[in-house]
Amino acid sequence: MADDALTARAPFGGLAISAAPGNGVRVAERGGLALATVHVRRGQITALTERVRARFGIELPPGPHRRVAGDVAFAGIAPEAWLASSEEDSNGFARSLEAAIGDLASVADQSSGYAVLRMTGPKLRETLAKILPLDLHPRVFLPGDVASTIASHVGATLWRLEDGADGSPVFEIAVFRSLAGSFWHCLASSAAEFGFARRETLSSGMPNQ
Amino acid sequence: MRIQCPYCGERDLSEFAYHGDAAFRRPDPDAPDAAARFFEALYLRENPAGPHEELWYHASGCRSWLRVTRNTRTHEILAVSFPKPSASA
Amino acid sequence: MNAREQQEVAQPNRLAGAGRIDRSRPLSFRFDGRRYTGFAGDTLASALLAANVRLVGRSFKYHRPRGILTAGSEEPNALVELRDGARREANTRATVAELYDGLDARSQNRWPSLALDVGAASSLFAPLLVAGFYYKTFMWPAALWEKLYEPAIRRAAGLGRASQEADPDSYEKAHAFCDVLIVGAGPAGLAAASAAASAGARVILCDEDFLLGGRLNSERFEIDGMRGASWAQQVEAELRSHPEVRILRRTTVFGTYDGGLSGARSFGALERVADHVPIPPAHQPRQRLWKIVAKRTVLTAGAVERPIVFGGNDRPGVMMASAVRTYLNRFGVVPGRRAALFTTSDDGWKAAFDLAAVGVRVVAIIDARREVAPALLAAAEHIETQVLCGAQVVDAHGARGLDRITVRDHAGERVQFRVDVLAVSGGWNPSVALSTHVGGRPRWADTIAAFVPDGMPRGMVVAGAAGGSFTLADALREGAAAGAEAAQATGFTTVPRPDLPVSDELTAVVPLWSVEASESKAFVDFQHDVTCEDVALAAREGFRSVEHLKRYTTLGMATDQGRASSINGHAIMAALTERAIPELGTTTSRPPYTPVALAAFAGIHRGKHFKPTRLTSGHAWAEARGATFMESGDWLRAQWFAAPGETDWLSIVSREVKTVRSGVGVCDVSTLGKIDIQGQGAASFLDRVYSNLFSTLPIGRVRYGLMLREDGLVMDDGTSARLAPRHYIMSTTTANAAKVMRHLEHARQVLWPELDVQIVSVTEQWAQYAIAGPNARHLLERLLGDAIDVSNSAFPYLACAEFAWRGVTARLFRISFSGELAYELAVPARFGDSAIRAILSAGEPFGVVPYGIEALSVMRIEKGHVTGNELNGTTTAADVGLGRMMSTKKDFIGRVLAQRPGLADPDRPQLIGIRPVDPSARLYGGAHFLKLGEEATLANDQGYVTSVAFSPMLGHWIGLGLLVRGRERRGERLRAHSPVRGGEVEVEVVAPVFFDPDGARLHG
Amino acid sequence: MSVDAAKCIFDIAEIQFVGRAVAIIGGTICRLYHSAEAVALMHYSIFNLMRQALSGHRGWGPAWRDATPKSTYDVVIIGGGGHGLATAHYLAKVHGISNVAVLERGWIGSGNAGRNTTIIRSNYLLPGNNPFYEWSMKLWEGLEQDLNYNAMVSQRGVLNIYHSDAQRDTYARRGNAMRMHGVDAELLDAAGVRRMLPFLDYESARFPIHGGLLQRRGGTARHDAVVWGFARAASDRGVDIIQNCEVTGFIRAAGRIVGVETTRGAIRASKIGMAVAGSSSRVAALAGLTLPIESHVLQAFVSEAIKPFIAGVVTFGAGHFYISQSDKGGLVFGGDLDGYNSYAQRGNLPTVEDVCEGAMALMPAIGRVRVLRSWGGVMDMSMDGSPIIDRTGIEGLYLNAGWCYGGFKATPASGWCFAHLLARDESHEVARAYRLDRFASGHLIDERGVGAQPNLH
Ligand SMILES: Cc1cc2nc3c(=O)[nH]c(=O)nc-3n(C[C@H](O)[C@H](O)[C@H](O)COP(=O)(O)OP(=O)(O)OC[C@H]3O[C@@H](n4cnc5c(N)ncnc54)[C@H](O)[C@@H]3O)c2cc1C
Ligand SMILES: NC(=O)c1ccc[n+]([C@@H]2O[C@H](COP(=O)([O-])OP(=O)(O)OC[C@H]3O[C@@H](n4cnc5c(N)ncnc54)[C@H](O)[C@@H]3O)[C@@H](O)[C@H]2O)c1
Ligand SMILES: Cc1cc2nc3c(=O)[nH]c(=O)nc-3n(C[C@H](O)[C@H](O)[C@H](O)COP(=O)(O)O)c2cc1C
Ligand SMILES: [Zn+2]
Repeated sequence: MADDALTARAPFGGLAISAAPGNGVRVAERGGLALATVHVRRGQITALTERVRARFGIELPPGPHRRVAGDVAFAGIAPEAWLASSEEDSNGFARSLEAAIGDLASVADQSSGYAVLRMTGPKLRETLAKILPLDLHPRVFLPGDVASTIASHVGATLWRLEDGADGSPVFEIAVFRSLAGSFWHCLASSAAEFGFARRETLSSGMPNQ
Repeated sequence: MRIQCPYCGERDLSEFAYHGDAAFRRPDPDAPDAAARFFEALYLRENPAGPHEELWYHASGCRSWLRVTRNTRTHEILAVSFPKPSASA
Repeated sequence: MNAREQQEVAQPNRLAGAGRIDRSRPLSFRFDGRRYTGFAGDTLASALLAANVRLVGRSFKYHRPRGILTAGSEEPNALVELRDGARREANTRATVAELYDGLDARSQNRWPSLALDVGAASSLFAPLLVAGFYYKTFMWPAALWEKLYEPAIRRAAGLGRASQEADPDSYEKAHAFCDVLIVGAGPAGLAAASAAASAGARVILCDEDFLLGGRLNSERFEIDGMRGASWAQQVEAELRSHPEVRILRRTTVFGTYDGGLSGARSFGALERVADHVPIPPAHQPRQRLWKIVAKRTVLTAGAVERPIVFGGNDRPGVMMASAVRTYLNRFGVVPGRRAALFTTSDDGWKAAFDLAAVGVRVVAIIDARREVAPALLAAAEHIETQVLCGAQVVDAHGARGLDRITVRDHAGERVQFRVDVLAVSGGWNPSVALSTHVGGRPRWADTIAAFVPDGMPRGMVVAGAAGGSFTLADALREGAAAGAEAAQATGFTTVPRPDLPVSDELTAVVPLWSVEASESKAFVDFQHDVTCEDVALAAREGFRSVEHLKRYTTLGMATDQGRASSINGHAIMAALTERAIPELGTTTSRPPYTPVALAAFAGIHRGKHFKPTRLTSGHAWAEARGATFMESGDWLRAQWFAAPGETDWLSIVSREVKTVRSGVGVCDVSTLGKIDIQGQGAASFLDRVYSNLFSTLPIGRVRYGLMLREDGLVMDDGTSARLAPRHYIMSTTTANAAKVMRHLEHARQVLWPELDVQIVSVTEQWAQYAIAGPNARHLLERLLGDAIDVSNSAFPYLACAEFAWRGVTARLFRISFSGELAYELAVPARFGDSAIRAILSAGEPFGVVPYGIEALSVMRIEKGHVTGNELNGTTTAADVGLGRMMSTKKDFIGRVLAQRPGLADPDRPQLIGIRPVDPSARLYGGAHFLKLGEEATLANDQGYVTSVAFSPMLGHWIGLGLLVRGRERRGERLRAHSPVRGGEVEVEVVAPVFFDPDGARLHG
Repeated sequence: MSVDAAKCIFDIAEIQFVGRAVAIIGGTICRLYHSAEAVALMHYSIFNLMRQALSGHRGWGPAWRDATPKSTYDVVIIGGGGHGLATAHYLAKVHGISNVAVLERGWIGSGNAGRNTTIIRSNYLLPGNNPFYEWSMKLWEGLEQDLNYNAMVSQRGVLNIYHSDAQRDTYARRGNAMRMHGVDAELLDAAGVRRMLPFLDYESARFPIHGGLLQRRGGTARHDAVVWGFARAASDRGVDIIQNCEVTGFIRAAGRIVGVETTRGAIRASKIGMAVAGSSSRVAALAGLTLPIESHVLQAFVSEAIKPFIAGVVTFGAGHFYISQSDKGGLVFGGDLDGYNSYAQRGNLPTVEDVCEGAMALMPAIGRVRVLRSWGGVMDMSMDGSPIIDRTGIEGLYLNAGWCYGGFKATPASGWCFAHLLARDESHEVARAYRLDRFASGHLIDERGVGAQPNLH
């Protein structure tokens, strides 16, 4: 039978948006993002750090921080473990990563494992305060900081980007794909009082970086 | 209660899962008295009232297992570290 | 009649001008069905007093008429039912209920009406209803206890009624972090906040009141040349200008909890976001639970004035002196026309002066102390009143409200005064609660005859009245100092500020706990009707520790937790047993500081959102196919797929099974745990965590594995596939996925950190579908084309492979749970929806059907595969017939302890199959096995049925069970005894494999 | 007389149970009892209550003698909780051994007996447990008469709700085991539960209610009254109840234990029984013993008193929540352990939230009811979730421990069996399985099947 390529489905796709007009919080799905977990092999941390520097021009962060170069980013999610991401959506990312560092680290494709949202808006911090047990004060949680935590019963990994043009904070959050709906409910009801808007693409009214 | 994860920083109790006394070591399975030693290691607890070395799992964080010294009378956290110097160090 | 006049009629006790209420906003409300009006800024209590309503409730035991005693959250008497229908709230304190337009409240614990409450007849039996009377009675005849006595007691129990309908309002939780948390916004708190804020610290200032200022709103203080209340407003404005300051009004810090290494500590606080409006506005919660983490905390919670125990001290019209001032100065309400004051402290006198100042006739000032500061006596000259020192009020009279008091003067003479309000001041109790929640024990301070905080929680300091410093000057000074210290301690620099000039204050107090000479009932705990006699009885009967006293008499166990009054009971006990109060100590105070609605602790987690719901990427498709879903942990899984017109679940499931066994079917198995395991040590790691060998598993092959707990019992089973020499993919059961992951991380990080192993969950990355049935291969050939050769030779039973397919990386495993020729195809989850549709269309020619977990379960029972029902945490590998999987070639977790006699005992129940002797009979899970003809006793118990199913292939019910020495007992007939299902079936013991015993179909 | 007036008088009769209901039979009681027994203490009866009422209740004496320690006793019991006091009572009553002291660190009932959620039931699955707890239930049913103290045993039923077929079958298995031992058990379907508790969430539940396992004889008892009742009865039979007397060490002679050091001096005894629940490991350590026990904190909660509307005990099968309503009107509820070792008698906020989320998931109708107070107790969590009543291997020292959060219901039987062990040096038949060596031998009694992880039991 015909070998028509499989089509991807976005985890947040089709999730209803609660009737809460306004722009306090704006979100857009990061459907395109390619993701892979990287766990360094025993005793290879120095070698891996050098390899990543050489191949991607990224200084592998030892702690919970995210470093970006071009399309690729490495976010520390655990001791000796990172969530690597690539903007250009290809199922090949994990594979190319494997080829680049597979001898020094175990690489696992997670492009489908997580549902990722970019979030911004003047009321974002107030909204996230209802969800995350983290201190997101601008002086405490800086751009490039990463945190794995629990977002009212849903495991989540959060990182901060540079503030948007309008001065609003910008965060991205990754939750397990199967939990997208539950997280969405929690986010939407927490943002409702401030107004909650969804953008279909990053370009449409979302800070692009 | 808040636990200082060496990787994530100080986090709320709700992110962690408790395992128990950190003293547990797997005895030598081939020792003649292995059965008795395994029984003691798995079942007997000092269960002190005061400082207690215990294992916690940062289940909703970095998934590290942590060795926490905590006072069981006051819940005061006295020290937190990884169970062993990290594998690749 | 114009509006103003109307108000005057409606609010006879409202003073012109005075108070911090908004007279431009009259609000109408109802109490016991009658309409009244008050003003914005009123509480229900102040509005009722303004309308001259004094009787507002009935007491718990004796149904005594009760009025308004206080003006704060410590109120024991004025409890009402607020709102109605699903929003009905029992026991709401009128003294803190903020008035809103249309407020509807009712009095409680009375029938048929507040004025004539037949319950009051119980006071006839008062002599019988002493503390603990029920422990001494109702014992005979035993039968009557349940039938008559207890129902009667229960009918008398409780005050208000719960709505008994689901709460329609929403609630939410929020987290906040700060350098300095300040609990209470009186002068001390405001001073602390302003000091810390000006240093740039992140400050959270909470007050349970809807106005900041604390006592400043209640007293006629001067600060810095302005009215205290105005000063408070000025500071509030200043604070609001600081970006790092968060002011939480209507927010009670209810609990102090544990902290961490850094010294930061957790607190619980409740913000009443919308309790002051009829219903919460759109998208607004009714209440918000704050979880606050503070590096430093300043406790400026103030103090609570305590009553004096004397006859009739509970009559409506008897009121705390501080409350009298609050109603006068804050609400512009005179609580009565003819007043008297009964005090043991200088502070109380303020009430007399403030009353006189607004023209209320103060007939007498009764001060129990023989010596009183000349300044006070001099001031009293200016109001024409009679001052009696060394005197005591022995009795307060008046059926529904106070009308007379009897006073015993210093000479012992009895004099009576006609009054309608008696202001009482027995001294002040610092609000120490939050300093004790994590173990601190308050210390007795003789100077103020009260307990003050001691052994403060790390990071917390106290200032102002909460610490026992009772003058305004001290409150301001200590507050400012504490705020500055806290800011410095968290890394900010502060500039010293001069003390503000304030009106000075006399604070001397000589406690008088109770008035001996009283004849009528003298109340210690108002709400619970605990009297002086009850305390004496407790002493007599040996309940002398404060904790026994509390539990025997219920002193301090009411909704006010005895915040103001328990100390009187303790003092009386001390006197009776000739001990000093500090020797008795205090009872433990516990969170919450004031009662918190249960729903607030739940936030958004109720109904469907009680727990998160996990959906597979095939969910939308399954829904469209008419699947019925069931909970499986947090997941929703398709139970079965009803075809149009199908209704009976059993026939649907049977249809699904038959189609799979005769053709082909597909099932979403994405929920099974998938763990990616890599590294040099991966193979030996698996050898240690599985009971059987995996280092010997060839590349490109899958093996069934059994995992034990260290105690030797089975933990989980699953498969592991070897994709590359150092790369395995493990699968776990859906239920145990997280548990296994944690177990493996423990083994990796704690047990064997020297091994080179990396493990990560990829459960969410892969959508996985089981394709099972004689036509499974044909379907796959059509589906996968030449992406991979699935012929039996190229891809035999237990083969696995990773390959590229339609632009994605796919994985194929030839494993079978159903016992059929079967494969599991995995694709990245975002293609899961697309893949399942592709599978269905590829399967069309073969009549493929989707099947759910019921059909899956039927087939696994037909095959005798064990699941959670059998692997229930109490079974060994041998019990469930997997003894052979216990490798003898190596050590592994659970090996040693599995050899304990109790676990190796041949008499343990073993896995068997059963079928009903009468083929038409239905089997039930949970039935117990008994030998034929043996009595149904525990002694005769032979085991139990773990799983049952109707086998469409065999046409009758089949089951699995655990039976003592089961493997030896094939062919034996037994009773499957299930009284709770009202039945018993005779069954025959058979091998736990009902279908295709030699597994020919697997290999086909 | 108008209908209303009639109703109102009727209500008086009902509300004023003391005035009428009891008065009616008061006389009979005392006549009976007077002939029955002459007691040292004033007998508790409505008759004496009324007589005392006339004299301002001046005549009541101490409920129990607040004794000072003697130098020697036949038996010393460490721990003045329910179990220790019950043991003393039955030693005196059943075995005629009354030269007994109960040593209590603080005030009697200050431990878990005084802070538990008072549920009594015998709905156990395993043969090691079931007969023991049913024996306890039988003792509860006769306790008032035995003690002449109204412990308010109230058999309003215990209902465990299930949410899936698998859970139903496990409950069926348990219910069947109960029935086979003559314990009452009924398996209800969803409709049956709805009839009992119409206000649960049946429409929008995340985990729909499928039914429940009901034991009608289960219910609650007034926790403090149990302590005081046993104390009074034991004291009445000559047992010394010694408060503010903490055991700080053991006295040994010739390899056996012959006494205890206490904060009130040394006390010798030929047999010493430990019944210190949450403190078991600490006291055992004084004798050089290490136990298969961890101490964990369990929190409990009570709401403001409201008019009763929850009849019996209800437990939620899909979350951590159980509830009953006290005779005073407070909703008494709880959930799971906090999960970490603790001797602090208090817990933290996450557990409070977890319990209340369970409450709202099952009973949204109590959402506006206010939580009045929360507290914690120190649980002696054993490694298989079941108790130990056994010798210790040290001559003269006996152990009663490992009650987890289920030992209140066990109080009478625990006392009965521990007394039996102390008096006869052999285990009582219903407590045979509660051996200390079962962990080594693998004869575990693990109702939940979670293994050697105490905080999961
Ligand atoms: C919150 C909570 C809820 C519970 N709910 C239930 C329930 O609903 N149903 C149920 O069946 N069970 C329940 N339990 C469990 C039950 O309360 C306990 O298992 C039982 O009370 C333990 O027996 P006890 O009464 O003898 O213990 P305790 O009352 O704790 O008695 C032990 C006594 O020993 C004393 N002691 C300790 N060390 C020393 C020493 N060195 N010297 C002298 N004395 C010492 C202590 O002060 C204490 O008074 C609950 C427990 C808690 C904490
Ligand atoms: N003369 C005397 O004998 C005497 C005695 C006591 C108090 N006082 C007066 O009282 C004042 C004391 O000032 P202060 O600031 O110490 O106390 P305060 O009573 O003025 O303020 C305390 C504030 O804390 C709030 N509060 C209490 N518990 C809270 C909680 N858990 N959460 C949130 N808010 C809470 C209260 O609503 C109140 O507004 C001074 O003006 C002093 O003159 C005088
Ligand atoms: C069944 C039961 C009912 C209770 N009811 C109340 C109550 O109505 N009011 C109250 O203040 N405390 C009540 N409590 C809690 C006690 O006040 C106290 O918190 C508990 O016994 C633990 O003691 P502690 O807090 O002093 O440590 C109750 C406790 C139990 C076990
Ligand atoms: Zn961490």
